[in-house]
Amino acid sequence: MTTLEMPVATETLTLGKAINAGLRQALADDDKVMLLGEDIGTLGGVYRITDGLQRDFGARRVLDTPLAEAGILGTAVGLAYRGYRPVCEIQFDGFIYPAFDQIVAQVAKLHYRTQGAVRMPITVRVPFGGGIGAAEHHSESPEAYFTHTSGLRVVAVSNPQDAYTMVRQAIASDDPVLFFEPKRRYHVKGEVVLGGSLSDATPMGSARVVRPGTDVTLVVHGALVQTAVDAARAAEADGTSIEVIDLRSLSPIDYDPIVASVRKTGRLVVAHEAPGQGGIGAEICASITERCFGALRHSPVRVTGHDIPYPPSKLEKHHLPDLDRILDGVDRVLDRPNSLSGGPLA
Amino acid sequence: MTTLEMPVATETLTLGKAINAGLRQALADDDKVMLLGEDIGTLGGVYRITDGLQRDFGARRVLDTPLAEAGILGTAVGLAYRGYRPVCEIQFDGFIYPAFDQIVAQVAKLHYRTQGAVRMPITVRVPFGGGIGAAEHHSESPEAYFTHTSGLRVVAVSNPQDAYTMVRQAIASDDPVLFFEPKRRYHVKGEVVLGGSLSDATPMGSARVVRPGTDVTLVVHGALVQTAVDAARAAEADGTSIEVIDLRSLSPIDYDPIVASVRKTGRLVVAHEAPGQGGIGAEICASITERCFGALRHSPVRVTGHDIPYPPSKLEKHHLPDLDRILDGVDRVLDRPNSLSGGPLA
Amino acid sequence: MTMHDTFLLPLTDAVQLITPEGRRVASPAFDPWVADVTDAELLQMYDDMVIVRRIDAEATALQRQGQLGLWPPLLGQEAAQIASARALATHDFVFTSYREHGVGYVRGVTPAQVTPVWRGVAASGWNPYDVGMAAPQVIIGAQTLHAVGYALGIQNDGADAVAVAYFGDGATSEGDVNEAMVFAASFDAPVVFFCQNNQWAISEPVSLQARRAIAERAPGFGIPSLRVDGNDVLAVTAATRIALDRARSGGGPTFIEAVTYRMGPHTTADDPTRYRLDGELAEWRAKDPIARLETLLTDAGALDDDHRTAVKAKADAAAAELRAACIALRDPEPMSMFDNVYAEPNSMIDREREASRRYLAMFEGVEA
Amino acid sequence: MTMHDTFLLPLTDAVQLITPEGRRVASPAFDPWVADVTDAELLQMYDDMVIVRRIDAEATALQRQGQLGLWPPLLGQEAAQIASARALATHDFVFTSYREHGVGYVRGVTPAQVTPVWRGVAASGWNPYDVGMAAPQVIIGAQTLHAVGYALGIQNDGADAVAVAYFGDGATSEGDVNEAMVFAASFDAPVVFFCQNNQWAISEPVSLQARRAIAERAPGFGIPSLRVDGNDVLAVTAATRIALDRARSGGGPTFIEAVTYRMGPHTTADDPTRYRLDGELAEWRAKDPIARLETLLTDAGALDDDHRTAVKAKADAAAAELRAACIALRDPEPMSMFDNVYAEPNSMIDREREASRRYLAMFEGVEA
Ligand SMILES: Cc1ncc(C[n+]2csc(CCOP(=O)(O)OP(=O)(O)O)c2C)c(N)n1
Ligand SMILES: Cc1ncc(C[n+]2csc(CCOP(=O)(O)OP(=O)(O)O)c2C)c(N)n1
Ligand SMILES: [Mg+2]
Ligand SMILES: [Mg+2]
Repeated sequence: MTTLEMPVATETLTLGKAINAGLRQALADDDKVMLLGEDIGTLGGVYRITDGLQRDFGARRVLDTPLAEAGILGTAVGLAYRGYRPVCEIQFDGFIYPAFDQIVAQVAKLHYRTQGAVRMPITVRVPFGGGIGAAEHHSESPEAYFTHTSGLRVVAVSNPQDAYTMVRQAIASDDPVLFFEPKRRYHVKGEVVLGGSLSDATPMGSARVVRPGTDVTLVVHGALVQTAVDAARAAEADGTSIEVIDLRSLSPIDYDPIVASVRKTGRLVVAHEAPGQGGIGAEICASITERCFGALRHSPVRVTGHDIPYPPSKLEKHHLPDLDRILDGVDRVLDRPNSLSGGPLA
Repeated sequence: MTTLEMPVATETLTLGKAINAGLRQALADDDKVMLLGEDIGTLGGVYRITDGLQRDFGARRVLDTPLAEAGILGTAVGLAYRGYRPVCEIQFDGFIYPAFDQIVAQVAKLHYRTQGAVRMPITVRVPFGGGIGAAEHHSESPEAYFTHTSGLRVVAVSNPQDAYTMVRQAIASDDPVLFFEPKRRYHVKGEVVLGGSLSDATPMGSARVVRPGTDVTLVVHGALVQTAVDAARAAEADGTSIEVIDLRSLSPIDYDPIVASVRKTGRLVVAHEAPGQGGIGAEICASITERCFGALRHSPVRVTGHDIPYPPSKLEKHHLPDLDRILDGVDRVLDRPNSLSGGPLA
Repeated sequence: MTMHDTFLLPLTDAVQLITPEGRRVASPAFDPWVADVTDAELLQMYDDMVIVRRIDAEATALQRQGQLGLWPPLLGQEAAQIASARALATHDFVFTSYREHGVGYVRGVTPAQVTPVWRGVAASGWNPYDVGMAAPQVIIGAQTLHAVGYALGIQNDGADAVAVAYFGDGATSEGDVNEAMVFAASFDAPVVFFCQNNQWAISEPVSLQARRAIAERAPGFGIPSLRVDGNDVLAVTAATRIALDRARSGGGPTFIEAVTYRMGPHTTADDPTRYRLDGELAEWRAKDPIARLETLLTDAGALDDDHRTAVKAKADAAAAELRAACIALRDPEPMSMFDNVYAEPNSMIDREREASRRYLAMFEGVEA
Repeated sequence: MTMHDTFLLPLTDAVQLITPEGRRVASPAFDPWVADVTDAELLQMYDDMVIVRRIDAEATALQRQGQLGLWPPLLGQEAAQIASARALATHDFVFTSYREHGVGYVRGVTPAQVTPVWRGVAASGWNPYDVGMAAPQVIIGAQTLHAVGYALGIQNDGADAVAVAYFGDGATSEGDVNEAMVFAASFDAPVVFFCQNNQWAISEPVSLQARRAIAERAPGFGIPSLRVDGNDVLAVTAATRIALDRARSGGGPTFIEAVTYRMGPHTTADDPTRYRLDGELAEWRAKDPIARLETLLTDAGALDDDHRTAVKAKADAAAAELRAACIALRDPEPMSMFDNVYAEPNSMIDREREASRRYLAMFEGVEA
């Protein structure tokens, strides 16, 4: 990790360009940083997130790899053994599974296996989530597979500034980090403070209250952060005050701000795109119930993707939590008329 | 699925032998049933679960495969396309990850992908769990990865009778089934009614109250069922009445008996060997809180493996929930003095 | 030195029976396998290729017009697909990736069945059992194992069918494809590995995936391989027939590398100008699979302007059918998303379905 | 016909420089690579093999006595391991599976560092950086990719080190091993693939994994391969030196198949009588790697009874050291299970640790 004082500048960047800037900074800061992936070199990635990086840092540091995800991750493990900080790009969420064994049985465990002798500062960048009208396997939200895997850190970014800062933090971390990028928000712009020392930045592991509120706590990550903020705005018009928390870190989860919020609101809604069963919403609801049972005025509510394979894209609007479904969840947690008011489900 | 009237007989069998008998029955019932795996033929499997089956049904139906788990599952997909009912053995829990992509992106999705045209009646047998003093990767509990995967069914057996019946049911099911076998209980004996028609048997998807009780509901599966029963017996001596529920099916989860129990007890403890974060305990606690919020007198409590890679075997007794840790969980849910009485954790 | 770094047969050029200029050249090894191919059959392949190329162009246009979400063009790979698929029997079974529109066309996939996937209304446009062709596979290489498993089933059934796996040059790097070769060899499975080496895996050249000709990989697994000019319908026919014959006669798997070129983008989302080499496209245009067959047949007096006009009309009709069918596709009913997750009743899905029904009912003002 | 089903060099027997009877035979290709090997160096290998075999037997005994949970014996594979490891430089780095006790011994793993894993007190007995050898790998084949990645690192560093991957015949079926060959070839990585073909993967014969000699797989990936008698220290030395030399001089990866035999069970939990063929063990006993070197050295006057006695004493001492170290191993502290899950502070682990501390404190009667 670098301790240099970085020059600071502010630019308006898309989320995608912010990641590019973060990768560029990381490559410049530490010559042990290497990028590996399919089509990340000449093409700059199918989303152009690595655009220009091979040109500027060379084909030894920004590697187009053969088309094999286990190969990418397994090679990264060997590079880490040698002292490198590999940053792997998985082209789409649904293509991470061939690398699953290398991630859960190797990357996650090697520091433990070697009693701390070998570090695995590997970052795995994964564009994730739906809403882009894509073909099968291009819209998944596999984050819960990794949050259930001890030894990994998992983060998801929601805005350009976090994207820039957190990708640098992930790369600088001595632990392996699954870095989830909300692909449908790659093009969204925001102000980004570039440069700066990582030690001054909000830690990668902390959640953030993005909109304060008093009636309901709404916990989200990735692309749904914006949807949640929109929902909170809409609810405000009805006189409902929603506190929106962006998880940012999915493992470990920063419970303090959630606990503080729920103690205040007594009501929790968690939304995510992945199927509900076994999703991170289950973990958060269970953990918050453990920690705040007495403060809860209603059972925590989950608003999630359905327990189905990701459907054909013309159906995704019905699968993904949107503003209306989130507000329906808010109505449920507030005991207002809602979709389930008709009586308990079977 | 066969509808023949089966001769019925009762024998005392180990759990392992009961699976063997179930596989034998399935092979006899339907010549589309095939067994695939590493070392399952001549050797009869490293746990001898398939002992004698290749001898009796031939090397075309009981196949020793090359050493490649993706290969086993991918081949099974093709066989299913052709109308077969493949039963794959994964030698140990920790070796399922190379097959993860074939399981979650193919096996789980093909029926959906083809709008029902192609069935995937694939059974994946996985000896799982710890407590046998084994080397790394031989003691894992990966079931939550699969319960989070829509399109799969997941079951775990705990006794010889269920092992026999449920392996037949899993094979007869037109859906893919992850079949988890509690390897540390392979040698435990019990009475098994052999034969009989599957339509008379308890459905594979249903949970079972294995010990009625009134004070606390304790939900477990696999090897921990016996531990839970032992804990309930011990608690009885203290005057605490624990209702033990064997989940049997982990996806879908049969919530009715759990809900009924919690409405009665107001207190839920879920125990499993897998790490807590994102484990099936989280799902059950969240779901039961959703369904029984008013009835809960304490937040549901989880007693699980720690959020660490499976430790060296000399430490596993500290990692796995045992009778004492389960009773400590019971004390927590009953607001009795317990390990966490000292004050909230950070 | 016992360095096994070279092969018996140096793989210089792929086997070619029709030159890019449209001349028939002799190949003592391959000629017997195509001796019976009539001009009428060649003309049939010509027609197929023209039609498929037209459909492909129409689909690209539909994507540009927002009617499809994505389209992976086969432009340039018509001969590899049409000739190989034409060599198959009806009861053979094919496992492809996403670009095999030509294979599908020959198998009987109708224009109307092609677009649902790419419009996003269904994950598969046809019933695999109706056409002997699996749903398209997006996970690179995964289908090769499926083909091997299907072939094991054929073997167990004592049937004389063959399973065929289509995949790309990039796919050969995936573990699955290599495991498929291990399994196929081990069990002498009646399977044909048909690799369309179209020179690129999105932006990655085949040289990144393989330091030798792709066809050189298989023999080390115990699988004989053939390397043919994939833009030459006759060479592809011969190779596929050889492979099918081996499979049907218990000879086990064969690997075919069809050397071809993707003349379009990887998909409509791709910009190949970012990675293609100068002159590359022009070089391969000169090897166009349709043009050379057209010359051959014209020179042989088997193809005249009347036929050309007729086939063009057919192609336009097929394109029109595709367009009409595509545009007529309605979005699926929301509740259909819960169908076929499981084959058997499932309490989790039932509950989800009921919750969604009630949720949607709120918007319809319908009593839940 | 362009059927690439045979190789330039028919792989009949593996290269042998010392016959099972202990005679030195000539090999024009290999001899130059071992011309400088002195009798003293051969004697060193002999000593190593005797000691490692003794340690192996002791560990098996310790397992039988309940002191180890499991042990995977290397019995029969001493030459393959000792000779290859002796050919390496200190700054090379080795990635092995679980059976490479001989490699570890040469790399400097002490007897005391061997047993922790198999007793279940630690997942790795040594610091990989101390000995240039990774933690043992249980997931079959996974380490081959690690070796390739490490080799890429070496390449980027401009170092002249080599990464070596040890794996078995069974491992060659796993996707990972094949992907490792793809990556190694693609990047000309300075890596040596060292496959000990010990004929079995638990109960599965090598013929189930590969229909050709294992060595024939690599050339198709663009990786030259060598097939040697793995029970012959000189042949293994020569092959390893050739491969290392290629790697160090920028020649890229090499694949070595060392043909050997596992004379013991797969692990102490295995019963090989269930699957071994009649006479197989006897046949391979006659090819014992230690016996043949003993004869060669004795005939050369380089090994006498005094040395035999001395080395036996050394071996017994090593075995005693192993035993003593093993038995002295204490169970780790319960709370140590939370150490090193993460390299950096982690709130989830902190909480778990604290909960466990309090839980354990209850039993100690200590105030939590
Ligand atoms: C497992 C997996 N990884 C990555 C991708 C993304 N991807 C889609 S097509 C493609 C290139 C495939 O190249 P090739 O196999 O040569 O087939 P072609 O597209 O040229 O027909 C890639 C990398 C994928 N679909 N699946
Ligand atoms: C991914 C994976 N699958 C299965 C196993 C179980 N297993 C352990 S050793 C072994 C056989 C390995 O054979 P080989 O590669 O020839 O090595 P050898 O044991 O003969 O040294 C198997 C199947 C495993 N450890 N890892
Ligand atoms: Mg290609
Ligand atoms: Mg072996």
